[in-house]
Amino acid sequence: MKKIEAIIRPEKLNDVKSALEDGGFVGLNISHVTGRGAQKGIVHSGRGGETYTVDMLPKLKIEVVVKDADADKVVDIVSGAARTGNIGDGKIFIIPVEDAVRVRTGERGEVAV
Amino acid sequence: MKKIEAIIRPEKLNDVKSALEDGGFVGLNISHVTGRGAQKGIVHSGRGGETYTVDMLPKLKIEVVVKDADADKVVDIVSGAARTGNIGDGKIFIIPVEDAVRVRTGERGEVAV
Amino acid sequence: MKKIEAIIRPEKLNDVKSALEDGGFVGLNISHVTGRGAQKGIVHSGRGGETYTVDMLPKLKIEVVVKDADADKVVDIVSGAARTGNIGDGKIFIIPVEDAVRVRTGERGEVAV
Amino acid sequence: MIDSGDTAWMLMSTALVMLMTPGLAFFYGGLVRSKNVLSTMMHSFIVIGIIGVLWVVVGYTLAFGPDAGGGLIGNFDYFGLKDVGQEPGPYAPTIPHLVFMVFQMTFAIITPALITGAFAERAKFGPFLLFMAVWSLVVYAPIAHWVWGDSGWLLEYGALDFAGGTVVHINAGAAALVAALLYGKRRGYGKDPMEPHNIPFVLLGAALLWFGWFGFNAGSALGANGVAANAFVVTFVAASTAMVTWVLLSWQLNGKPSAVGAAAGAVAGLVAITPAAGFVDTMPAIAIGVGAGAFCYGAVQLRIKLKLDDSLDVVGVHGVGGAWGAFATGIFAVATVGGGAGLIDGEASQMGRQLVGIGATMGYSFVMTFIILKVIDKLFGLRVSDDEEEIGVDAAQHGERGYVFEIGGTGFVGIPEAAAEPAASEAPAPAGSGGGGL
Amino acid sequence: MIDSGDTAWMLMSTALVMLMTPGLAFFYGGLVRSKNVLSTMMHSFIVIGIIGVLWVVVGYTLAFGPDAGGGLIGNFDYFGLKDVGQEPGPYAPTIPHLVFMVFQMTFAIITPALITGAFAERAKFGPFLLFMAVWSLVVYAPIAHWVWGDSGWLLEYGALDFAGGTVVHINAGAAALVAALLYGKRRGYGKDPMEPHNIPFVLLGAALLWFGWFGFNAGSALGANGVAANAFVVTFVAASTAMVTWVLLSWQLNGKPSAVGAAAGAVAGLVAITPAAGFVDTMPAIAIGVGAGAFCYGAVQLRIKLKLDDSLDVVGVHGVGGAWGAFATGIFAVATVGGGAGLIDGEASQMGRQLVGIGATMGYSFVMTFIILKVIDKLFGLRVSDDEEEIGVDAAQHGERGYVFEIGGTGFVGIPEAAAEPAASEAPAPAGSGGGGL
Amino acid sequence: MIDSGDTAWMLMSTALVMLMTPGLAFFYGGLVRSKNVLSTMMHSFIVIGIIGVLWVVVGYTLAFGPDAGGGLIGNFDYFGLKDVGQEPGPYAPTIPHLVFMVFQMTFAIITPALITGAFAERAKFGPFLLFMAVWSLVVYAPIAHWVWGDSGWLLEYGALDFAGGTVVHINAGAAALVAALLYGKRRGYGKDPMEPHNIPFVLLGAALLWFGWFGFNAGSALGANGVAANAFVVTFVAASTAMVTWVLLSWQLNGKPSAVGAAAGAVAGLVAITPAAGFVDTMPAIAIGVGAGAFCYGAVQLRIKLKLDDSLDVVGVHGVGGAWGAFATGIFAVATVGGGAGLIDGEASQMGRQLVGIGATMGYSFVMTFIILKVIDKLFGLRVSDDEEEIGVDAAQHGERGYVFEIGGTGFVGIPEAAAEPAASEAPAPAGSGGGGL
Ligand SMILES: Nc1ncnc2c1ncn2[C@@H]1O[C@H](COP(=O)(O)OP(=O)(O)O)[C@@H](O)[C@H]1O
Ligand SMILES: Nc1ncnc2c1ncn2[C@@H]1O[C@H](COP(=O)(O)OP(=O)(O)O)[C@@H](O)[C@H]1O
Ligand SMILES: Nc1ncnc2c1ncn2[C@@H]1O[C@H](COP(=O)(O)OP(=O)(O)O)[C@@H](O)[C@H]1O
Repeated sequence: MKKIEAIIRPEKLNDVKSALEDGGFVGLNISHVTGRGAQKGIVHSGRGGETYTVDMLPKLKIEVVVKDADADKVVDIVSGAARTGNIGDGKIFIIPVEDAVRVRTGERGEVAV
Repeated sequence: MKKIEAIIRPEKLNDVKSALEDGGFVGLNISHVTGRGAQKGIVHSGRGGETYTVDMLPKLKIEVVVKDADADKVVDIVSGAARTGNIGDGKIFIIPVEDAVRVRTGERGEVAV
Repeated sequence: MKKIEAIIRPEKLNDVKSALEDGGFVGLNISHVTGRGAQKGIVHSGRGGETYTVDMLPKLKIEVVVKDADADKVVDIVSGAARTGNIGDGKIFIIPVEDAVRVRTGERGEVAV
Repeated sequence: MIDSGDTAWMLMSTALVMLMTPGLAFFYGGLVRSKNVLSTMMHSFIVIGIIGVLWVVVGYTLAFGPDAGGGLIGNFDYFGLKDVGQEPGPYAPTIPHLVFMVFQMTFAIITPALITGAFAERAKFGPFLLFMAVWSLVVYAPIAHWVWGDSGWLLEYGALDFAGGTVVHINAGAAALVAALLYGKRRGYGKDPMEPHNIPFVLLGAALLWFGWFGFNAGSALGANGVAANAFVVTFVAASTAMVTWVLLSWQLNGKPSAVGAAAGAVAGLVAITPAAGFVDTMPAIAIGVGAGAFCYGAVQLRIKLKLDDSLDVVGVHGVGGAWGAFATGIFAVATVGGGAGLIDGEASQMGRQLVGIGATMGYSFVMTFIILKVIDKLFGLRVSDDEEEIGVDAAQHGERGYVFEIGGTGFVGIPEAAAEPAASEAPAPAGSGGGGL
Repeated sequence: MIDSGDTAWMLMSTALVMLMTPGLAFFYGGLVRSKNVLSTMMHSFIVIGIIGVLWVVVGYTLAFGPDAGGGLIGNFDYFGLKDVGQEPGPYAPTIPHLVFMVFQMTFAIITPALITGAFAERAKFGPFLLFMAVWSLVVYAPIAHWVWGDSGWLLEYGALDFAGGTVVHINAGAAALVAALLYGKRRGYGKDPMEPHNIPFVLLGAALLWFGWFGFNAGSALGANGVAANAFVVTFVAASTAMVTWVLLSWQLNGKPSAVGAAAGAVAGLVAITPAAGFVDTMPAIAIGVGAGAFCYGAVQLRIKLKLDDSLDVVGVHGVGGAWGAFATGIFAVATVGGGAGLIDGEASQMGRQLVGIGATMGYSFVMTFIILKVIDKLFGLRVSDDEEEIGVDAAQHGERGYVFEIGGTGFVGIPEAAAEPAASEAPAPAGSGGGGL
Repeated sequence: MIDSGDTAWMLMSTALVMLMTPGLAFFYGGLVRSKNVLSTMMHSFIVIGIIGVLWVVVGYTLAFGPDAGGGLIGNFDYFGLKDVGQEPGPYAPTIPHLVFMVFQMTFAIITPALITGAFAERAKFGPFLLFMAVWSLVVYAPIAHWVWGDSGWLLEYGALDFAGGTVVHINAGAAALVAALLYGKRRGYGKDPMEPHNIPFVLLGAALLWFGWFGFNAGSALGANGVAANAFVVTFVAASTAMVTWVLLSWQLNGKPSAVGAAAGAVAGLVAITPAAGFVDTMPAIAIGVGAGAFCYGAVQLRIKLKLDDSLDVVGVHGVGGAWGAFATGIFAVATVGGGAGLIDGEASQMGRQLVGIGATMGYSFVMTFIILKVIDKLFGLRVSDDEEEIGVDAAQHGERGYVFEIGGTGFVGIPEAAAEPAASEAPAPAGSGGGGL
């Protein structure tokens, strides 16, 4: 199995979620991260002349664990749905998963994901 | 070493934490995720007829890095403590870890976890 | 490629970020976790005699995906910058990454990180 | 002659009504998404600023200056508050003219602020400011003159509006309908969830509105007298009734008694009793409250069905609630309370006069707001760009974000402990970073 | 005859006391876990709704109607506010009867709301509503009649209660004790941490309570006079003193000066001075404040030891604070302040009369609350299910959640910058999603 | 003789000014980082406690007791409020002496609380308490005596200060400058971002301050009269004007109209109008407001350039705003408003007298605050340790944290649904954990 770890723009979440569902991939987890990359941050201003450039931007991390065979398909779905073509679109990482367990039943292996 | 990544119900946290401690596994990390799976979401209602079905539910991700030899034991402890038998109990993933470092001392390898 | 997953003290974030940047590693993700380890928690007090020892402490998780060749360098940078020498300094884990994709362009492999 | 008791009450009422606008900022601010909380709150706050200057210079004289002809608008006699001083003026014989003026200023402030709920989460700041300023002079001031001003035509005609059912609520509701249509729907409306981000703020806003409304309605008696007492009581009772009505309806029809519904219901009741407060008895106030809860709840449901993005339900609550209240005044007014008589006091024709007041206000507000917004849209554009809407109006328009909960500020998970020991004695205090126990 | 100054003050006092109940909602709401914030706040808000209707229909006449016999309860003469109008009534000669009625309504509202702290985070909404309504008529109205009503037996007997030490606080405290026992402990009580989720809200609640309490106590003089002035001052001083006392005790005994302790201490002082406010001088008010801080702090510690899940310490603060204040009135009252004399004014027997007042209130409230809750529990069940408690009462009972801090709303980490450049000029503005700089 | 209307207004004004200090707690609390919110709010709250006791015992007599000689300080005649009772005192003939005393108490409370913005996020709690108590008696009480007390030298000399421009704002501003210097910069100042963590709280604070300021300024007329009306109106207008001015400046010069700027601007306007409120007409109030917005905005920018860590801009807003207002009083006062005459009323010399008042206050406050803080620093240390600062002052000094947003309380992401079905009917209800639909 593989864990597909995708860092995406928050505003692309709904697109990515729907695309995955359409592709038959329902199970997933989302968490908030702040990321730094080539992309510039937002400038925040204070009372007077004070401004802050926030060098990190809010991103979402989507994690989907899939059978080895599905890995490329999921990568394509996510990268298609998350793309805007601008700097800051994010990354997808593919990480090996040795085993998986469904807590409810104790089943292990590919049936569990 | 292995990283045991368990997605559990938030209300099972204390049970899982205690069970791990009893089993001799103190070190761990927890983070908030929102997960989608077979389980249905909660319906939230607004002022008038508006309702939202939230298709994602709050879950906790527990990460424990352990020696290869302990991996199965930890999986059993977590899956035993987190189980309710209902849809939505969560998943456990086992991910290979190539090396570990204790920041305080710089020690590497299994002694560091 | 490797994913360097470092659990550090929140107050060390700026040091670690700068050190990584100085070393040429700009891209990274940060997320909030709460960790349990050897370190003791903070005692919180309530209205009257009630106090809570929080057995978990806020930590930051920094994730950097790098070429295989850079892994050790990043580990050294982070562990150097995050160290105070006291219990609770955190851990660094090295996890294999099979592939990476830059969403913006679709590029894969080491060029994408 | 100045009466110190009346003056004390009117000073206090003015402060109370002033507080309603920040209250509204919290009511509205809590209902939007967290990325738009500041821009939504600024809508209300900055209106206090703009109208707080405009009114003393020119708004007051347009609304309450001696009639310029036909009961349509005031002349410029009070321009820059000329002759508006510490002595009583023509509208209230026992309080300084300045107090009457500033009491009215708070009404002139909250009315445009109410409209802003219709276009929350998508308005460009500059054009919005212009809209508020122009609307205040072109729509609010004339209508205030018609209903309350020197020889105002609706006043002369006999339409009853004790504290602003037409001038404030119907007026704002009609303008909000236009604004919702012209601003257009928020991106993702009907698709993405747009849940309130901070319901305790909504409740805070409702509480401050309710508190301030005592000044709004009982202050409209212009003194600390029996009519003020009556207005105070019926205001309280109608709000309570409408809150309970709305909660029960949401329970029955949506399955759960909603906290946002409690807040919305209370406001609906306050709106509906406003025109009636100095004219009706307490038991009819219960009827007005039940009607307010039911009609406004229904209006909001209809609005949802029609997919109209009147984002914070200004039309359903203020438009419909105000209209119901103004009409109900024609039913329930009894002369023994405040001098006006309606259906139950044998004066069925009053209902007709109320309808004229409602219709005139609605029509004028609708048309003029349409023109103003169309022109501003042509010249400057009303909405932020799609990107800015996605990022959030706070960051995009104001360069700020509402909340920054820092590292360590959230997300703790812990276990309780019986002993009452201070932290330091329990943990081996590390020498370096972390101090006592961390 | 109506005095405009007295009326102004009483209208304002009523508004102030009304605001206390939302204040309480924040005080209580901040103390619970975030998943129960709305249900806890709704406990207070919805009570404003229910009692706001019940009181004008029947509650007022039960409490303040002409005595039905024996000083135990009022008759139905004021049913539906019949004969309660703009002219002064029998209780206050210089203000409209309606104002006295609505001032008392705010007391009738906050008293049951106080009890809700005992069963926060686990109550089922429907049965809770029933409890509040029944309790108001069966427990509150009679006790109000005894102490303040026409020929009330405690009034005739000579027990002193200026602004509600017995009627409001001891009464609510006794009912809270019963409720805490009958509702039972929250799941995980004593095991899981149940830290306050929003202490700034606790402080907001305390501030609004304090602010409103000026109306509660100084308004109980029923006019803007010397007694009101005295009540205002001693209220302020007792609250200040008790706040400092509690903070110092928590510092000494728990190791850290607690912010929640400051809020709780202030409320304890306000409770304790309530029965005494129109009877004691300022220096004794300091003594009352010190006592309030110390006794209530001790009571809370005892409650923790006994593992009684009176979740938000209604018994410890209102029950104990109210009893101390009522008793202290018997010690410190001097006739020159408000007419009543206690121990230091040579009237030692007053302490006995105070004890009778305390005991009668406690006993009646305890027994009747027990019966009401037992019956409701049998018929409908008091608590939510275990699952609902785990998920949170907000989602389970109200279908809402307090906060939704959106993606991007939290978790930023950044670096400051000297230059004051707008964002757009710094970043290559991407054409697509992200706009100026994102 | 006591006038009930004047008394009603002064009781209410006192309550309003009391509420300003919690308002300040939110204004300041919202501006700091989330890990320091409680300690910052406690700075204000605990001052209500300490000064609320100190003032009645000894502060009042030092400030307002019969002159002890030279117009420098009061004697001990009113020690423990001896002879301060329900009858009018020497300062206000129509209200109880106790009311005047407690009105002044609220001023004595907020003034030291204002200073705390200069050292937020780094002060040790114990030494801070000592500072507040000593400062109140050694700095505040004498200056209050000079300006408002019996035969106070600045009063006799003819410096005009209607409601506290010198006594409150310039005084606090000067002390804040000393405090910022002696406490030193926060760790990471100028390097780490120190963004406000909760801007809605900042707006809440600004709203409560504004609301309360009506009592501050219009209450300073000591009755419900024409001068109170004038003070009320100009207060409103100056705040509105300064808010708009600051927002426009931040828009022009920083690129975005800031919400924090709106709050800061409003406060700047309120500060500046304070000394002038009972002396100037409405149109000059607009000028004062524009000046306040511009000068204070500029002062804050200068402070940033100078890298002075006056963390919440007490010097820039209260010091500079107060000085501008006091000087402007010398320009715009006209005798027809409140008796004092300035430049535009032909009395150019008044500007000189105003400068003397400003200078004397600044100098005395500066020197005395320096001495007090130096001594306390020597004896106990002013700051928390570096570790404690890093962890956050809330956890370190108070053992509490502001917010605990629980698991499940945040972070949801969802989709909307058209149908209004209750949850239970949609999901197969699982038997175990999770209940209806979860
Ligand atoms: N080496 C890396 N390791 C982990 N995450 C990264 C890395 N580089 C970038 N990221 C994540 O991807 C996001 C987008 O990267 P960025 O360089 O801005 O855009 P792009 O991928 O389009 O070139 C970053 O905000 C960060 O969250
Ligand atoms: N393929 C997956 N990859 C990652 N996380 C998953 C995946 N499938 C499920 N999850 C996580 O597990 C949780 C429980 O899954 P669900 O299908 O509802 O229950 P169960 O595992 O009991 O069948 C989900 O909410 C999600 O957080
Ligand atoms: N086995 C583990 N797996 C995952 N994270 C761990 C593990 N052990 C420790 N951690 C993380 O590292 C942090 C520091 O660990 P701790 O034992 O307190 O200090 P140290 O590493 O200095 O001995 C913990 O708070 C936790 O976040």
